[in-house]
Amino acid sequence: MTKSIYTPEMMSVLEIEELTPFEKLFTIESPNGELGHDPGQFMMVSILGVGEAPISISSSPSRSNGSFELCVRRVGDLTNAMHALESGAKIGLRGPYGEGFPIAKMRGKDLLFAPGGLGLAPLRSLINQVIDERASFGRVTILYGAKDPEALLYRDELEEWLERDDVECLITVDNGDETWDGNVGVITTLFPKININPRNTVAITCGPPIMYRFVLMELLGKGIPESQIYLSLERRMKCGVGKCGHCQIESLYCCQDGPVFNYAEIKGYEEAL
Amino acid sequence: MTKENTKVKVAFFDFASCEGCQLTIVDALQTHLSLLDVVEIVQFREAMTEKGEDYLIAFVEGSCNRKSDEERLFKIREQAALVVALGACAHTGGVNALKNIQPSLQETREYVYGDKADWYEVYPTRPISAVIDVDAFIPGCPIDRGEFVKVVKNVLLGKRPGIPDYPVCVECKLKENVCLLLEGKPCLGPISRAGCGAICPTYGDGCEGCRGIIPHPNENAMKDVLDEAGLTLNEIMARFTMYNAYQEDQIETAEKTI
Amino acid sequence: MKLQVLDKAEISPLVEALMEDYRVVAPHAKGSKFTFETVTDPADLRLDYDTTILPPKKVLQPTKDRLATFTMGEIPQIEDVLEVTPTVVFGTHTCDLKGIQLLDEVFSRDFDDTKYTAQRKETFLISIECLSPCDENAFCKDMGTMTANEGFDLHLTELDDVYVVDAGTEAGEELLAKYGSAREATEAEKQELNQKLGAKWPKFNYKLNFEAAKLPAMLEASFNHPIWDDMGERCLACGSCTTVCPTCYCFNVADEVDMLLTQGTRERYWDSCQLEEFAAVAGGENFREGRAARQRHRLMRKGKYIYEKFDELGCVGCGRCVRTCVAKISIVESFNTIYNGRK
Amino acid sequence: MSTVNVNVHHVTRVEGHGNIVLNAKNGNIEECRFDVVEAPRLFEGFVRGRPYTEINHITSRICGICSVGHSTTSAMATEKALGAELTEQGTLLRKLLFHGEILDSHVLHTYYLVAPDFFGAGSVIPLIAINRAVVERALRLKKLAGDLCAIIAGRHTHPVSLVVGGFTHTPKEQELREMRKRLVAGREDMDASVELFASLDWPQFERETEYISLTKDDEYAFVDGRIKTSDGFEYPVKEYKKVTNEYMVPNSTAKWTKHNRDEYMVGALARFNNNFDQLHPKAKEAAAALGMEPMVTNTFLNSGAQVVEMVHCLEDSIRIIDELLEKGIQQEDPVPVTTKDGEGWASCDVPRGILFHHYKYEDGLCTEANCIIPTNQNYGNLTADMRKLAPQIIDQPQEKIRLMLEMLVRAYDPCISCSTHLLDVKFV
Ligand SMILES: Cc1cc2nc3c(=O)[nH]c(=O)nc-3n(C[C@H](O)[C@H](O)[C@H](O)COP(=O)(O)OP(=O)(O)OC[C@H]3O[C@@H](n4cnc5c(N)ncnc54)[C@H](O)[C@@H]3O)c2cc1C
Ligand code: SF4
Ligand code: SF4
Ligand code: SF4
Repeated sequence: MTKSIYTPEMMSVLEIEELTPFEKLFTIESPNGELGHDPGQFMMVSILGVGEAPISISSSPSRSNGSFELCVRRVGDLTNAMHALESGAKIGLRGPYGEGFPIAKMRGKDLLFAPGGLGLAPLRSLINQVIDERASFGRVTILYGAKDPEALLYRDELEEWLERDDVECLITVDNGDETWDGNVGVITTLFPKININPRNTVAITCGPPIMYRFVLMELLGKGIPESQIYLSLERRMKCGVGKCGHCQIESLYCCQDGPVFNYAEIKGYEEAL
Repeated sequence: MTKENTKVKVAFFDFASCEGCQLTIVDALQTHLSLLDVVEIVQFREAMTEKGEDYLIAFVEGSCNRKSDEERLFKIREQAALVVALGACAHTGGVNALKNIQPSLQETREYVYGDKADWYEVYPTRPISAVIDVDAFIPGCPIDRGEFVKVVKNVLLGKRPGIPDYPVCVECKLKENVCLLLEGKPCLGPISRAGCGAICPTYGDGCEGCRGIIPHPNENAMKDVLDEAGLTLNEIMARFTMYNAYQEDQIETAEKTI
Repeated sequence: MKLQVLDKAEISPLVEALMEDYRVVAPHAKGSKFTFETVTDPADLRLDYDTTILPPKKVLQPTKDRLATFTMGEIPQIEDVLEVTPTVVFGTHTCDLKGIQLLDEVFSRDFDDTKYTAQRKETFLISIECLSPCDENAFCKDMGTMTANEGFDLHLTELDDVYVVDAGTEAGEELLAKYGSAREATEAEKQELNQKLGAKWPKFNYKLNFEAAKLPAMLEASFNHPIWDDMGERCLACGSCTTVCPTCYCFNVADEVDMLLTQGTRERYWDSCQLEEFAAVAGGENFREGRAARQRHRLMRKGKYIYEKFDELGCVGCGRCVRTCVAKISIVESFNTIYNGRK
Repeated sequence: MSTVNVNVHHVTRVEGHGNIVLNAKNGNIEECRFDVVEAPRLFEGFVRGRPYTEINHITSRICGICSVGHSTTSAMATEKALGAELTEQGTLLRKLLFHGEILDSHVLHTYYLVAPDFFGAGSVIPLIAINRAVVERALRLKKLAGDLCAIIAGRHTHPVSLVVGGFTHTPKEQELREMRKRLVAGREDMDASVELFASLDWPQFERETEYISLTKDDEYAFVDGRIKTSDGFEYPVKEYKKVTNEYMVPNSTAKWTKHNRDEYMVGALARFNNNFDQLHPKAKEAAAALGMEPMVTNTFLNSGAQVVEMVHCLEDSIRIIDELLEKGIQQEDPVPVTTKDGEGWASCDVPRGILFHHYKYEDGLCTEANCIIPTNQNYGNLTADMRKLAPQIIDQPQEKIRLMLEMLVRAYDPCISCSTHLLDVKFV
C-alpha cells in the first residue's frame, strides 16, 4: 500500500541547543544519512498528540554530517512541546518541501543577506553553503537585525562571519543593553553603511512581515533590480503540499510555489507583502 | 505518560450558578471514567466530602455576585497554577448578569426580597475574570462534556485549551441542519462561539449565545438578519443579552443603583 | 455502449442489490431540505430532490477524516489509516459531478493525496440529469454544468415511465449489468430522451450577465473593487458559504488523544477561509484579517485562482452558497456588479 | 461530652451552599439551625422585561439538576398565561421527559450523594474501589436517564427543545424503540437498586409532619395536578399561596413557608405518602421490599421513596413510549400562543417536591414573576427535624453527630442554589 503523504517519518533528535531564551536548535538524524534538501526548503514537523507545523531547515546541505538542523521559536502548541523535548526523543518529520533559494542563479554574483530575527534560520542554511563554496560567489554581505542582544541567533557563527575577511557582516539590535557596544537601531539603519554593486547583487531577505516593506525600500533604493531580490515568506500551513489552502497568496501556494519567492514575480500579488 | 502517582490534582468550586456544569462533569464520568486515572479530584463539594487544598488546577463554576465572595476567589487564585472558568456564569456572567441591565439593582433586589432586601448582600454580577486572572475558560450553559474532557487532555499535554473561536454555523452546517434563520426563526449561530456541536439548532431551537460571542463579530449584520427573521428591536436586544449581558463599563452604573 | 433503460420500479431493486456490496449514498429528505445519506432503505431515496445541503464531496473528503493513528510515549509510532469503503453515490446532479472532477484534480496534482484517491478509486458515481433548474439560485447553465458527458459511471435521465441509463465508464457498465435489470432503449424512448433534453434547455436561465470564461480576466482587474468592502460589511463570516461549496476543499489537521495520553489519531477537518483564524500566524499577523479580504479570496478562488492552478473555474454554479447565506450575499450578483461596473 | 459545637460550613454532596449550626451545653441544645448562604441571584427580578419565549430557558438555569422541572413548570405557566394548549403528543413527551428527569435526579441523589454515607466513603469516587459494580450500575442508570431526556430535548441539563407550546424537536420512532429496549433492559439494574437500598441500615428517626404534594386521580402526579396535603386540604394550583405562606428569616437567602402547622415536607416522601395508590404495581413491590407503606414518617426514608419512584418512572416511561408508538409519532411544531398578555401559574412535583411558577405578561414581555422552590418549603421541616434529632444523638461522639445531621440534610436532597430567589411577590 502506498504511504500517505501526510504520514511523517519518526526521526531521532540528536542534540538540542538553547540559542536564546525563545529559540532552540534541534539537530536531527537524517533518515538515510542525507536529507537532500535545498537551502530555503522546510520540513513539516510533528509531535504526535500535539500537532504539526512547518519549520525551515536551518543547516546547510554542505554540512550535513548525516543530520540536519531546525531552529525553533516557542510560540504555540507544537513549538512549546518541542522546547520540552530532550535529546534522544523521536519526532515526526516529512519533507523537505517547497521551492528553496535558486542557488544556481546566484553563482558568480555578489550576495546581500538581510535577515531579521528568526528570519536568519532559513537564510543561515544558504549563508553557510555560500561560505563553503565561497569561491563561486562574489562579495558576500550579511546585515542582521535582532530585537535585542539576547535574541541574536547562532552567536558562534556570527563571530565567525564577523571575523572572516571574505564576508562583510553587520549586526544591529533594536534595543541595546550594557553588554552591547555594537549598532543600535532597526535593520534598515545598516544599509547606509554598505557599498554594493547593485547590478551584480542578489539580495535575500527573510523576517517578520512588517520588516519586508522597509527592507525592500532599502534594497530597491540601492538600485538592486527587482528580479534579483528573493524573499522567504511565512504562511499558516497544514499540509505543506498544496492541498489545505491555508498558505494561499492569491493564486500562489506558499508551500509549493514558495516559501522562497522572487520579488519581481510576486510584487503584483497584493496579498504577498 | 501520566502514571498513578503523577495524577494532576484538580479542584472544583462553585459560586452563583445552577451547578449544572459540575453536574455535567459528574455525567462525563459515565462516558469517561478514565478521567479519574489522570486527575485526582481533591475538592468537589457538590459530589464529595473529602477536601484537599493542594490543587494545581481550579475549575470555578459560577459568577461573582457579591463582594464577600471575592476573598474566596483570591484564595483559589493564590493556590492554583491554572484557573479555569467553568461554564457561562463564570465565563461571561451568564444569565446572572441579566440583573445588571435591569433599570435599578436595588429595585430588583427589593422586588425579590421586599423590605428585607438589605439582609442579603448582592452586587452587580461579574464573570470571574473580572475579579481574578483566569487562564482558560470552558464556555456554555451548561458546558459540553466532550469539550471538558478535551480541555483537560489539552491542558495535560501542555497545549492551548482548544476552545474554538469560530461560529456555531460551522458546526451546524457540518451537521446538515436545516438553517433556522433561513426558515425565519431567530438564531444567534452566526456570531456565537462554536464547540457545542450546534446542539440548539440541531434540536430545532435557535442558538441563544450561551458560549459567548466570537471575536470581532459583525453585530450590525447580525441585527439586520434577526430583523429580517421578524424579531422586534426588543427581541433582538434580548437575544444579544441573554447570556452576554455583562459589560465591564456597565458595572459602575449598576453599582450606583444599589 | 448502447443506451439502456431501467423501469422506474427497477430503481429500488438496483439500489437494494448494490447495497449488498457497497455503501450506497443518495439524497434523502431532511425536513424541508435534502441531504446525502447512506441508504438503509431504498424507499427513502429521493431522486426528485432539488439540491442537498452539503455536496456529495463529503463521501470523498469526509467532514472529519482519520489520516493516521499513533502511539505516544518513549518511542512514538504513527501509521496511516487508508481503509476504504466501496461506495456508490446514487443520484448526484451534474454540477456536483463537475465539483468532484475538480477535487480529483486538486487531490492528485503534484502530490497524490492517497487518502482521497484511494477512496475515489472505490467510489462509483451514478448521476442524474436535471430536467429543470433546482431553484432560482442555480446558475449551472452559465458554468456549463447543467448536463454532463463525462465524469459519471452511469447517468440517468428520467422519462415518463423509465430512466434512460448512459454508461460513462466500463465500471459503470459492469455495475449495471451485475446489479440492474436494464434493457436496451427503444427508438421511441431515444426520441423521448432527445425531446426531453431539448425541452430542458430553455427552462434554464443564464444568471451571469457575461460569459463565465471572462471571469479570470475580469477578476484580475478587480482586486481593489469597492464591492469587497460592501460584502465585508454584510458578511457574518459564518463560513456557511464555503462549507456547502462542492469545490471548497481547504482543511485543518488536528490530533486527538485518548484519556491516558498514550495514543491517538490524526484527523483532518473541513476548514473555511471565511473564518478569522484561517490565515493567521504567530506574532499576531493575519494575512486576511478583514471580512472583505476573506470574501474577495473566496470569489477570487472561484473565478480566478483555481482556474490559474487547475485550468478549470472553481465554481460549478450549484447556487448552494447563495442559498445558505443568511446575509443574502450572492456570488452571481457580486460577479454581475463587477461586470456591470467595469470600465 | 457536655459541650457540642457542630459547625458544618458548606454541607457537601448537596446542590448549593448551606451551613449547619449546632451548639449544645451540658446536653442542652442552645442553637440548632440550617443557614442558606448561597449568593442571591434574583431570577424573578431579572426576568422582568424579557420576551416570553426566553423565560423557561432562563428559569431552567435556576437549577442544573432539576432544570427539566423548572423549564417544564415555567413553560406551562407561560402557556396558561398566553393561551397555548399542548397537543396530546406534546403532553406525553413532557411526561416522558419528566420521568427522565426524576430518574436522573434520584439516581444522582441515592447513588452518588446518599449511598457513600452507608459505605463509609466520602464520595462516589472512592466507592469505585469499595464496590465498583455499584458505581458502574449508577453510571449506567444515570446515562439511561440522561439519554432518555436527550432524545426528547437534546440534553438533560437545560433541555433545549422544550419551549412554550411544546417541543421544537420530535424524537424519531427508531430512537423511541431503541430507548424502550434500553429501559426494559434497565429493569435488571432497577431490581438490583431496590435490593441494594433495601439492604441499607436506615437511621431510626420518626417525626410526623404535614406532607404536601400534587395529586391526580388517574396517575401518580408529577406534571400538573391539584395540591394535596396529608392534613386533609386540597387546593387548585392557582391558590398555591394558601399553601406556601412565605416568610423570611435572616439567616437564609431562601424564603421559608408554612401551611397548617409550623412546617411541612415536600418531595418524594410526601408524594409517596399522598399518592401511594397511583404508583405502578412494580413500584409498590419495591416499596414492600424497602419495608415502606404510607404513612412513612422517617425522613431518612425520603431516599427510599426516591428508589420507589425510580421504579415507577422506568415502568411508566415504557408505558408512555408504547402509547406514543401506538398513536404514531408525528412531526409537530410548537403550538403558537394566542395572546401576548395574561397571567398564568403552574406547578410540577419535581424531584425535590412541589414547585410553583407564576408570571404575568404584557405585550409578550414578562412583567411579574414568582417561583417557589421545593427546597425552600422544606427548610422549616428540616429545622424541626434537626431539633428533634439533635437531643436523641447528643450523647454520641461529635463526629457522629455531625455525620447524622449532614445525612439528615442530605436526605432532603436539598437544592440550595435553587432556593435563593424565592419570595412571595405581590402581583398588582
Ligand atoms: C515555510 C515556513 C517556515 C518556517 N520556519 C520556521 C522556523 O524555522 N522556525 C520557527 O520557529 N518557526 C518557523 N515557522 C513558523 C511556524 O511554523 C509557526 O510559528 C507555527 O505556527 C508554529 O506552530 P505551533 O503549533 O507551535 O504554534 P500554533 O499553536 O500554531 O500557534 C501559533 C500562533 O498562532 C496563534 N494561534 C494559532 N491558533 C490559535 C488559536 N486557536 N487561538 C489563538 N491563537 C492561535 C497563537 O497566537 C500562536 O502564537 C515557519 C513557517 C513557515 C510557513
Ligand atoms: S441554524 Fe443558526 S447556527 Fe445553524 S446555520 Fe442557521 S444561523 Fe447558523
Ligand atoms: S455564508 Fe454569507 S455570511 Fe456566512 S461567511 Fe459566507 S458570505 Fe459571509
Ligand atoms: S461558489 Fe457557490 S455556486 Fe459556486 S460551486 Fe461553490 S457553492 Fe456552488
